Amino acid sequence: MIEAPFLLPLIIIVPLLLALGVVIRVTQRVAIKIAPWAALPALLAGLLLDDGKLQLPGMLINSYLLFDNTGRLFLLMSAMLWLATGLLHQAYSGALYAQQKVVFKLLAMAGCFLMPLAGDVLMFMAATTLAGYSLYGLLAQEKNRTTREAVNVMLVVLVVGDIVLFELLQLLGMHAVSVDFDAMRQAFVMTEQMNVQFGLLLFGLGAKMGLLGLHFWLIPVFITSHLALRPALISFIFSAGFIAWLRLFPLGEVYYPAIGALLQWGAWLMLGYALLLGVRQTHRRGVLAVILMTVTALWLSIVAALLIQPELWLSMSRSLVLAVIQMGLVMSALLIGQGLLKHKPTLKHSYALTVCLAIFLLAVAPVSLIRHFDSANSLTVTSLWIGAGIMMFLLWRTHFLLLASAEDSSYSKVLKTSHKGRSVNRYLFPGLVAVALVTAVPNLKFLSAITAFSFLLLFASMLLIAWLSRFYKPTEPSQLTSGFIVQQFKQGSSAIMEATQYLDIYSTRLRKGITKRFSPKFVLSHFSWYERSLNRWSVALIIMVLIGLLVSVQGLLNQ
Amino acid sequence: MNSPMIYALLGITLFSVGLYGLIVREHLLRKILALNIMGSGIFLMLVALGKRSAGELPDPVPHAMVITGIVVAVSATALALTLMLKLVEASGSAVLHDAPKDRS
Amino acid sequence: MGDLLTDAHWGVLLILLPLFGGLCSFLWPSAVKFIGLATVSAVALSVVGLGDQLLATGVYHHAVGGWGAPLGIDLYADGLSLFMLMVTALVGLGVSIYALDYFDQDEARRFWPLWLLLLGGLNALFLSADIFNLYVTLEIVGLAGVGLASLSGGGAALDGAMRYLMATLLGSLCYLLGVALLYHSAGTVDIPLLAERLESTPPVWAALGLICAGLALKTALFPLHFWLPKAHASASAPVSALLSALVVKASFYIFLRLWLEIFSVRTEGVDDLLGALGMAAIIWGSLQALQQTRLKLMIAYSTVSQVGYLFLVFPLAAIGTFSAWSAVAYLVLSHALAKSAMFLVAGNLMHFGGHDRIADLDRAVQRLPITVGAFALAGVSIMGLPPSGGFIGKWLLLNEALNQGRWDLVFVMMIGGVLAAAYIFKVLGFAFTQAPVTHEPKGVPAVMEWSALLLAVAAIVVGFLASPLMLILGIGETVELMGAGQ
Amino acid sequence: MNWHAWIPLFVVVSSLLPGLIIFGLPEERVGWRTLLNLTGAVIKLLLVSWMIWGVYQGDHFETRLALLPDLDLVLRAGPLSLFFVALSTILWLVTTVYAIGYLEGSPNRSRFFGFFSLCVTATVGVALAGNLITFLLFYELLTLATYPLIVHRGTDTARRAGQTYLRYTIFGGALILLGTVWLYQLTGTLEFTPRGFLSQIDPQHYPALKIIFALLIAGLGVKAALFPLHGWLPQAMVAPAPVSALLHAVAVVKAGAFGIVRVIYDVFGVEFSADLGVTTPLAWIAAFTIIYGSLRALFQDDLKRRLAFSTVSQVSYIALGVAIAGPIATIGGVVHLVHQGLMKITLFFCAGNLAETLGIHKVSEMNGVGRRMPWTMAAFTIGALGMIGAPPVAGFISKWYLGVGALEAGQDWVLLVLMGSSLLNCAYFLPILYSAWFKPTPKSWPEEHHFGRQETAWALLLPPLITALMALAAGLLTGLPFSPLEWAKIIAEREFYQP
Repeated sequence: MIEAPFLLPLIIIVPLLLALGVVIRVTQRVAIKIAPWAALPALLAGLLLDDGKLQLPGMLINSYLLFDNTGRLFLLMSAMLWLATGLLHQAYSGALYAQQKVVFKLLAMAGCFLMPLAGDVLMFMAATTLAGYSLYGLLAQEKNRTTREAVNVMLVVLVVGDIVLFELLQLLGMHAVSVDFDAMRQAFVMTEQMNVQFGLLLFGLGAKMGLLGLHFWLIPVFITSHLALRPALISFIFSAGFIAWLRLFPLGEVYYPAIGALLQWGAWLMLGYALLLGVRQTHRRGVLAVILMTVTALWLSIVAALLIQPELWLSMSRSLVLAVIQMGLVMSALLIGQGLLKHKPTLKHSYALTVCLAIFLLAVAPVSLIRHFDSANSLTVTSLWIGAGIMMFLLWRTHFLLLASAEDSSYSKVLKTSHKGRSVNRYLFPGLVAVALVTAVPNLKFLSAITAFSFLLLFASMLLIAWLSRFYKPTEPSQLTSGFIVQQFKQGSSAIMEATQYLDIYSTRLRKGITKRFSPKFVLSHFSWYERSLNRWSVALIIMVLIGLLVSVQGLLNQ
Repeated sequence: MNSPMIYALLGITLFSVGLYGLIVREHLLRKILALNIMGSGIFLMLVALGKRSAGELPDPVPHAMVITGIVVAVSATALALTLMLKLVEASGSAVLHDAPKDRS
Repeated sequence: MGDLLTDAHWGVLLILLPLFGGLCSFLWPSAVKFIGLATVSAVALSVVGLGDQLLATGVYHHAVGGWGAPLGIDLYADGLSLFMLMVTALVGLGVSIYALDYFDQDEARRFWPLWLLLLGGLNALFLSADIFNLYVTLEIVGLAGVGLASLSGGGAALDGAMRYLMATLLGSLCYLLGVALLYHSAGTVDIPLLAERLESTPPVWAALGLICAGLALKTALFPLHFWLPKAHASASAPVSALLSALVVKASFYIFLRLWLEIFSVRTEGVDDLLGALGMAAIIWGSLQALQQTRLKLMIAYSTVSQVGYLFLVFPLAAIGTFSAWSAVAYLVLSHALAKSAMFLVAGNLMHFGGHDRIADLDRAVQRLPITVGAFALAGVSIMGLPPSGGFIGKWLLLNEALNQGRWDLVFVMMIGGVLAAAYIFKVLGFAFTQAPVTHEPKGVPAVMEWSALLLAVAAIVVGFLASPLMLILGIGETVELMGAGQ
Repeated sequence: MNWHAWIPLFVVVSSLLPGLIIFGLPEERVGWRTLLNLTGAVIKLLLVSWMIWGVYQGDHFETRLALLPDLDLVLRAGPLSLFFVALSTILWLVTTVYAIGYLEGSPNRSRFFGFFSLCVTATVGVALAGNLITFLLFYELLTLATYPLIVHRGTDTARRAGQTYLRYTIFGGALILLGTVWLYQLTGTLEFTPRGFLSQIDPQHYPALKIIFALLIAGLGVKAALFPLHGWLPQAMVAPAPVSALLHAVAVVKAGAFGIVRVIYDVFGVEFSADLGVTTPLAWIAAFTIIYGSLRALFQDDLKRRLAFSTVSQVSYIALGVAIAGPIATIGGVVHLVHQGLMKITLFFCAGNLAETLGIHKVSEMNGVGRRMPWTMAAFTIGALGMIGAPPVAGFISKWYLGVGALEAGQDWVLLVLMGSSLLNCAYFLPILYSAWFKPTPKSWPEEHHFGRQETAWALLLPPLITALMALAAGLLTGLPFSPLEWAKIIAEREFYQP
């Protein structure tokens, strides 16, 4: 491992420089060619660089780059996912607005790499905003209307989430001695309105991770986003969501059973809702969005457990991060797997095998965490089992539906086969699953015999139920809940617009009325009659005599 | 009521008669006449006041003032008359038009 | 040479020079412009001479012809009269330069003699020490003013001049009657002697009433302002500048002089009456000015409003504080400069466009930048915005009013400033915009534009010369009487 | 060293002299006019940086001219005044370049640049004023100098806009004059002293002081576009783009806000005005203006009117920051003086570019403009993100300090106001970005001018980019010694909260 913290900024500067290169006409062609490999420095740094901390003197408010264990893992994940995005993008993106897409892609990449490295809160916020807005730029390029509508809803949710997070940071900032993460954590620990601040955190981060109330943008975006963008999406969601939880929220130091219990029941509610939604999903990637919601639900139940027993955190922190990385990799693999199959129909059998391995790895991640929990928080253990079960059931179900109706066109959209599929893309899907397997190994080592056996039992039963349920095919189109909410959102906002529009017109008419009535001309026209009378010779002289008398009378008065 | 006081009072009445004439009369010539009457009223009063010092010789200062006053009054009247003639020539009537024409 | 300068009789020179100049210009009409300008600049120099003589030896006192006070005519110059002489010289110089190019040959032949007579009358008025002499000089100024007003010969001009003549004569006659009554009760016409001998008897009150009414009519205070707008608006530009800036101030000077010396102690009621009339004048004048569609009428009504400011000092000066009087002096100076500049600008615009309708000031700012610039600077002083002399006057007056808790005066001054801004910027607004019907302009000689700008800049620069001017105002005991030592 | 006595005066004169000379220049003397403008700007920049360095070391710069026997004009360079002078000088240089490009070939340019330099002189004078009378003098000069720029176009709408502008500002000026005279009566001095000179006034004057405070703030509020007095700003948008850029986003509006800071800190003293109870109503008014401005901006289809209402709401941040009598909130308010200036001038430059190159005035016409003019729209995006408070750009720092300062001063409701206004900012800026970048470009632009290969003339393109980079740098590199934030901290500790 090389001890060189000063190389850290390079990870972010390279993509930014490339983005600049793409914008400037002279170096455009070269920059676009290099763009897919822009994630390499991050990958190398993640593998080779030692842990370290780099103080950035001028930047923001005494900010610094932090490279610790969680940062390394998330950086590696993001690097791999962005590498995949780069390769896929070069192969399959259309010619339209190519230059603008590459710029947004590079900016989003820089943002996603900065998130794990950010040492202080403001740098992290800057990274999330940069990544969020550029990702929005990428997604908004899509041609069809539903994506653009969903992406607009996503932007609104992201922006509101950011603002809520900003307010939370300000609430913490008052107590915190400085702006970096551990000072913020101390502030979080010693604050008195814990529930307010936890609520804000939940809302802020939930907006990105698809919390129950804020999940409606997830499904349409997952379904309609372009093949190349899906790994980037997962990278953004996982790093913006989970890093903030790990860095900002003092998982090990807060004992708050009241919120823990409430959160536990919330997680259960989400799992149930996810199951219901997953079953009704017709599109494969819609199901994966629901899988993401399940992962979030599991995360919340783990956090609930930690709130009840903070001391668990020390033992399980490392394996928790590994499990999250593993789930992220598997989900992105599944997301792009189907797309790749479409371009290379010949790989049908190897695809089936890797899908089976992927589903196994995805489900085993939560199960491998059970060993950390004892009987005290049984609710969390059961929720982990149920979560794994739901994931397996939904994935198998989609797989079987896919196989059953390989020929039915309405079921799986056939992408037009692109022209220059690079050979290396073929290995992306199995490669990602292999990396996920590597991350799973440290957790699987400690898997006790009973849990392993009960897991295999669960695996087989879910396989069976899924195979049985393939006869129930939902009829009307999939986006039941999300479409409805997007509609409501649009109608609601347009209604508000009209109401305030009317208010605006009415106030301007009112103001014009007032100014007309009291305008100077209107008032002054009365005076001209007096002026004419004053100009008459006789009137003036009489007034003059009056003044003379008045003055002389004064003399008499104050005699 | 010695005689100077009577003359002074007569002067003041002449002054007020002139003032009344100035206010009421429209025609310019009458206004100029009224001004002259007022002037002579003041001069009469000044002369009457001259008999105030003890000895039989009257006080010279009011007389000096009256002479200057007469000179001023004559020149003023001359200017007024020529101006009136010019005005009649220009606007056809020797009356100050109270209703200002150019009230646009 | 030094002492020749200090003890020469500048006062006498100040009166003789213009009269002599007037006669010469009357006799030699061909060289009238040269004689006129030479005389006016000589008068300006002699005012400077008188100034440093006063600074050196204090009050200037000269018995004309050696006769003493009761009979002879005395010349008397203190800080206040020097200040007024300075104002007259400054404005006179500016207007004379303007008039060089404004009048063609035969009009100039008639303008200069009358103007020099007027200048002589004014100088005599500011130097005279007894009230009858004030009457005589007031009459000269009045008649010369009427002559000048009727110079342009149009129907309107004659009507305005006639109205002006009637008002002036009536005012002087009332003043003369007042003088007669004062003489009757005090036996003298000399102002210092009068100050000791007067006590409040019925004839004195009658005299006070008559003098106040007469002078109010001549200064065109609010209810008696009927003659001013038409007379000043219909006269030619330099003449209306002189009438507005100087002649109106002359009668106010007499008011001030009598008030300081003779009447100041006895009458509080009158002060408040004059203050009330002043306030009414400010509001009424501004409102009327706002309504005018012709530029010269608007400026004339603005004079009516600004005269109101001058009368605000009477209620404040009851206890004779120096800052109130210096405020009035300042207002007189800055108003004279600004108003004359405005009338000269109006003259330029008339010459340029053939009309002075405000609505049709078609892009004047771009084609006559110096003239509109002069109007803007003069406007700043009229409105009393900071960099100008008007502001200093307004600041001192406001200070005095607040000091004595006179909230009504403060309020009226504020409204006056805002209304003044309203009508001045109305004109500036139209000067910038493109009028619907454009007309072909006539070129305006540079001298006329630059003289207007000179006067306007003077109105601004005066704002920065507060301390030296206050020093001048402090000469002579009249101001000590006002507690100048404060 | 008497040199220090004359530098403030030289700074003011360095833009007055070129202005007066330019008035005299005939129309076609473009070279001379540009030379005069730029040399004036550069000289002023050098003098200001010398003074900044001097004040940093603790030197003392003051010019005193006698005005009245016991009242004189004072130009003093303290940290706060230099802060505002530096902002207006830099932006004057940039806007001059922009104006030269923008007014290419249009009539009356000598007159325009003459009054332009006069305005900057007045702004610098307002900044350097050492006592209330000098402040009032330059404040009124600013009104007089900006009026001709508003009516520069010569159309009737311009005249009417000028009329409303004057109606407000003259009324404001009268109020300040009344307040100043009354204060002078009560205290006998008008000098700006760091912690205010009113604390030892005997209590029976307190009601009078309250009224004076109301008068002064109302007068200043006109230019700072506080709620009831903001009507003139949207209507003044009829002026050409450089005017609305420098004046209505930076000079005039900031003079009002700067005045409020001066009155609260150097006349009344923040503790005294806090326990006098006058700052809370000001905070309420500022908060209401923030929300009201943003709400009105939401429905303006005309781009410049929308930016104008956004200015109305953004300037009230400064008033809010100052009205919350806490040290950190002050830093937030004062630093927003510069940040808002940089961001808003970028937005106005871009609006000017769009109007000049493509003839776009309405937001609805801005579909796909990002492709036709990528660099301009990039600058616009940076400015807009800054306005919203998105972290890398400068806006979020002032919002951060305002929020934390408000909490520390115990005024929690301010946080809600900030949150609400950030939401509203997003609501009226993001649709513009969305339609500019992601909607398809229309077939033809209203009146398109081509400038060879690059999207618009260099003189129009460089200024917005420079100011956008400055806004980004002010946000990103706030740690550097001479950054706006550090200087605001120096102001807070030196001028407002001395031990």
